[in-house]
Amino acid sequence: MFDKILIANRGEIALRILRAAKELGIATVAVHSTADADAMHVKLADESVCIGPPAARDSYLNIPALLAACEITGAEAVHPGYGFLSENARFAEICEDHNIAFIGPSAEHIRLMGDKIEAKRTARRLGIPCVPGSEGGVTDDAEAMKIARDIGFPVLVKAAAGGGGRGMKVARTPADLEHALATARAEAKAAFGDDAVYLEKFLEKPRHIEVQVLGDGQGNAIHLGERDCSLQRRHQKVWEESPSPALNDAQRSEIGETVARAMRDLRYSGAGTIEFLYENGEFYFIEMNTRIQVEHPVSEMITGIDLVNEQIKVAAGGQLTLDQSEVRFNGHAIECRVNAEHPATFRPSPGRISYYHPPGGLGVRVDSAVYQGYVIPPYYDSLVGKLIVHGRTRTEAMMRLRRALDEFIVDGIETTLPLFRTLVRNHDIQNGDYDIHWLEKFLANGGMGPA
Amino acid sequence: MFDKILIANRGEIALRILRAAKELGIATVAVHSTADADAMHVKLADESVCIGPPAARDSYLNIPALLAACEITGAEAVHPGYGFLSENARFAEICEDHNIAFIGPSAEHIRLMGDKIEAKRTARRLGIPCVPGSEGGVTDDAEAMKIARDIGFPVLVKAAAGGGGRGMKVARTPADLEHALATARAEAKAAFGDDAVYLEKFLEKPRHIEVQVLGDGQGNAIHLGERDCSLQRRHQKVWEESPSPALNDAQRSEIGETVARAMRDLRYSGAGTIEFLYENGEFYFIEMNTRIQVEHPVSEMITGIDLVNEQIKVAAGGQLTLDQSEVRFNGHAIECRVNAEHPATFRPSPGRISYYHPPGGLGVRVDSAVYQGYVIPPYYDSLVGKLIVHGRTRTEAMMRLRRALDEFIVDGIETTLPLFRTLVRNHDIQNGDYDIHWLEKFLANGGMGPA
Amino acid sequence: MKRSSPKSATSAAPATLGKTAKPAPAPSKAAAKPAAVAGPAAAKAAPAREGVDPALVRELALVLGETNLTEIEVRHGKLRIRVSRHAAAVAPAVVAAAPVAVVAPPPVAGSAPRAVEAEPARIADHPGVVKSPMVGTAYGRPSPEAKPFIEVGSQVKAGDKIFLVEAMKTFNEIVAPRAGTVTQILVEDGQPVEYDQPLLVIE
Amino acid sequence: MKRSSPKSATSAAPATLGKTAKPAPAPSKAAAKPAAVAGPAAAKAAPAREGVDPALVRELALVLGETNLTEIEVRHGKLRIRVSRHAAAVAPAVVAAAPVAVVAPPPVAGSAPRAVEAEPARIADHPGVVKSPMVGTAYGRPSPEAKPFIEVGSQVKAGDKIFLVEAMKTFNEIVAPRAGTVTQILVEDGQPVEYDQPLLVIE
Repeated sequence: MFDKILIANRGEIALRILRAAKELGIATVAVHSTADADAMHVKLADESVCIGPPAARDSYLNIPALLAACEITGAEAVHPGYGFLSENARFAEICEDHNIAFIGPSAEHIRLMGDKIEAKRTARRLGIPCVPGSEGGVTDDAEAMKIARDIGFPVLVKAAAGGGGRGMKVARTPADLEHALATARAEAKAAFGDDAVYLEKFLEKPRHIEVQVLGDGQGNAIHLGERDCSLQRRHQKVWEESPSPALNDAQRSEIGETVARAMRDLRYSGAGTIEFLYENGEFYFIEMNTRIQVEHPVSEMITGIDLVNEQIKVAAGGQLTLDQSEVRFNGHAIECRVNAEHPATFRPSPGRISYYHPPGGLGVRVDSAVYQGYVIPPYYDSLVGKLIVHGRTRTEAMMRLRRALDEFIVDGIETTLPLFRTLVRNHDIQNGDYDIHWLEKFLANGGMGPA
Repeated sequence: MFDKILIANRGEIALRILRAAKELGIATVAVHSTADADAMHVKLADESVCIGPPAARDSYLNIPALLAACEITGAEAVHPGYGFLSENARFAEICEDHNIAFIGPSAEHIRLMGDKIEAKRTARRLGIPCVPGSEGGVTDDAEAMKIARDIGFPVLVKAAAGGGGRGMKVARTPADLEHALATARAEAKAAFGDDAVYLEKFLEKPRHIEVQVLGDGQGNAIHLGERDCSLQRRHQKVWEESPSPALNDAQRSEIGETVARAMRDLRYSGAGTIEFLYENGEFYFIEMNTRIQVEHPVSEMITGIDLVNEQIKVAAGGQLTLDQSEVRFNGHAIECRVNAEHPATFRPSPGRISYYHPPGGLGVRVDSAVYQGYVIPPYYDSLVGKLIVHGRTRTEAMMRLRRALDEFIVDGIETTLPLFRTLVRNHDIQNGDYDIHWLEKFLANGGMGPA
Repeated sequence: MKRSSPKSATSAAPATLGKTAKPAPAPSKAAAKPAAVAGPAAAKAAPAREGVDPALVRELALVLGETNLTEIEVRHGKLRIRVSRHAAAVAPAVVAAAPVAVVAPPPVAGSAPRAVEAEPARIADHPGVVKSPMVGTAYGRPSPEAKPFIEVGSQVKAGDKIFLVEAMKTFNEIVAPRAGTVTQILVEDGQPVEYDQPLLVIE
Repeated sequence: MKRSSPKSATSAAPATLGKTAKPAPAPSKAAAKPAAVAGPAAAKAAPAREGVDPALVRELALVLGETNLTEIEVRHGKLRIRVSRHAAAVAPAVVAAAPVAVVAPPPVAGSAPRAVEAEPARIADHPGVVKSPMVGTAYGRPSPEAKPFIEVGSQVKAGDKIFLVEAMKTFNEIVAPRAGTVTQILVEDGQPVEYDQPLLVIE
């Protein structure tokens, strides 16, 4: 096992990693920009090193500074957290070159999954379900109709050279296809000078469902069930829960086992997440994140498995200590990401926290690196903390979330706590009846007052 | 189910009850003395009623005021918490007379277990193991020897009329018995004018192990395993954990089933605790507490069962929703009672909390009613809060406790946090090698510096 | 006594906490107060303004604030300026006295409810106030048809019946603790009262 | 940079928190600011403020904070300045000013470390300080046998080599940003340094 770990991150995930290290008896080195000298993880770490000015590119993304910090402190391993360098294959390689363990998967796997096309190809090869579509550009209308019928309507017609939504048309029925093809081609031609298009299944109201996996790089891998992260705003997850209100046990073990088997085949090492869109009982692979995720506590709460602890043990060469049959799913967990933002306009609200009182009691977990008097700097993300609740049933978890939200006080800045107090009382949310468009629509319709 | 509950208590347990009620969608009435107007549970309750001056006998023990508070608020049930009126059979009866549900066992059971002699007799009748001894006064030495041999040495010779340690002698071997009898008789005669003595098994280094039970008064009862509360100072529990480091699974289910069966026979209703001394594989009944206990979260953490929630449901006439086979024991939990006391002298330290920051993260629960700026009044107990940790193993729980204790900040008053920081690093504690005398000896030997 | 009318759904608790907690943060209050300016020169008439520079006073006041001093006195020759700001009245009171102060939500939360809440607090400290010695329902007359025991303006002697507080079907007489004139009646007939709740004022 | 020597067992964290959190925050930070002290004569030009220099008042306020005094009075000739800060008023100051202040453990926790920690903070704001532009190990000489680049008292020109900072086997030259006299050297040969750590002072 490592004697000393350097935490190459900030905020709540830096504290999360610090806690896991301390619980393993491992010494910790915090690194920080000049703007983060007063951060909680800096205060609690055994050692700290200032690595640069506030701008992330000069501090948290500054590879030479991080390696120098390892060198002067004697840290044997680096935990990259999420964001920053966590999915930078080059960084993982450089660490390896310097005999510093990178707590995450191999550079090869990071690179593989970081490339959208390679990732999809790999997923398909490993038996992970993907969005069906044409295997490339289509120019012939008859062929397009054949493919569309195979995929099943509605289909999306996309400019092969495209991006940014231009040259994208939905054909809901066979009758719509000809027109959609013509329009998409014309737009594609105008925008990109190339009228090749490809076809893909169009999902109307998908949910975002992802599966947490854990591998040891030695051929063992397990899944920790799914998380439903459909409540999003501008592709940012806002609320995550497990199990998904949309899945039953059979679906859970089927997709879970599919993914775990793929990770065994890949000899994947560490924590990872396979993200899917889910509609009408089918899963469609989006991407794989080769790191710990913000919403990992949700899976920890229902399985009792400490994911960061496992990441560290696996990175140190350990084998997984449990197999799939030992993973038990208990109850229901929900996470709310409390941001320093106005709850209706989402305008960031950095500044000084004049009063802070987190909720407590049974089934309530708060992962936060703030404290009363802490100043949220304007340079980084706006996450104040994560409130995670666990209950024996979804109803119990919802009621617990409600009371915990009502106890939570963060003064001096705006936070999204009021948004969650509204959501937890909303009927659709109570019924688990939401998709990836729900929250945007709710907000656009004035769910939180004038937007 | 009740629509409105009055919480006839203060401090962390009042908040605990409030949380359980809120999670059941039940409205809450907080009552408080004039000294507790700023208490957390008062701030969070739907309604509050000041019931008297600071002295508990005029407020929290003031039955007419409590009933009047029910009357003016329309509360249908009273939760008495622990302490105060929680084991007052008369109060339970008066509530019943006024058609207010008392959230606890029947007055009859409270009375039965409140009487030491009756309690022991009932325990014996129900098959709960008791301390073996003579069934009354013994005057004949030969008979005494016969009884002592049956009990097994060492035995304790006690004045039948006695109390306060006078007329108590230990006979470690048969050879000691004659002298012990003579001395105890002489002392008993001198002190109480009656030289009758009785004999009882003497326990040298027992542990305090208690079993949590839950019954519905309809013949169903389950146990939630044991708690080891051996770390005590002046008969006050300081640290509680479950499972006990001293028991194995077979012992756990045997004593648990014995006790649960007894509660079924008794048709016991609500939460209760059967307390034992434990030595050399044997359990000896001490008493039964017919209420929720301070250390109940330890059992909640390893079973996932919300005890206060169950108390309320049972009091409202519900049946237990699970049977013994559905009670699963997961991992290990430890609770530290953080008091507003000097960590070495235990001098109470009421006053204003100038800074408060509880620990967070995975497996950490804080049950506390304090907040930054709160003034701990000098009139009541000195409990600041309870830190409860859960881990997959005792080692994980201990490491988690260590890091959580190191994150916990309570400034402005003295607390016993430093005591726990010392205990969690102590080898005996780490090995689970302690009995009910351990802490007193540790402190007497300067474990926390000059006492 | 606190009573939540219809259970207010969204963000119930913080509002509740806020209500009790409200007082505005100390520093801003203190800052708002004009600094006390003293100086012999100040008293002089217009011509004597000579040598006294309000801008300097202002600057010293700023320095006072920035440095968190309570007093600055400067003299130079005939010039003497002393500026002081005692937060005592506002700031420390909030910090030291009221535990709830620190739970205060952002000032935004409104000052109206604060004023409302502050009122009873002040009445409770009125020397002539008579408080309820028990929890129950207060009645101002012996029976629904009868005349009230007292009205504003009534003269009472010590021992005069002034209220009934009913609890558990028992009517408890509240008598005047001293003679005087009833200047305020603070509870309505049939209103629930808690311990120590002000009932009326006799002056 | 913070370094915990041997992992201090008992109550490690709070001590740690304390250590970082300790500095009497606002004052020490402020203290670092060059006080721009001007003599009594400096202000002569403006007759109204003759001899009264707010910058001097500010500096005295800082001294007051650093020394934990409640009042300082200085006189020089016709000039007299008195500054005072009373405990009561300090509280809100702490609440308002420095975020870390509130994390500070009770004063008991020791004032020695505070002084120690406060020192670099002040040096960091010294106008003549040269800071490390990177993390690494600082060397004061080109090789172990060589003479140091500079010593206290050395005269340097802008561009003169003054330090090497080694990171990942690469030696990076630190050059003097301006000409002057080296008045303080703040790191030892071979000492690890973090970004922005003061290396020396050139005046």
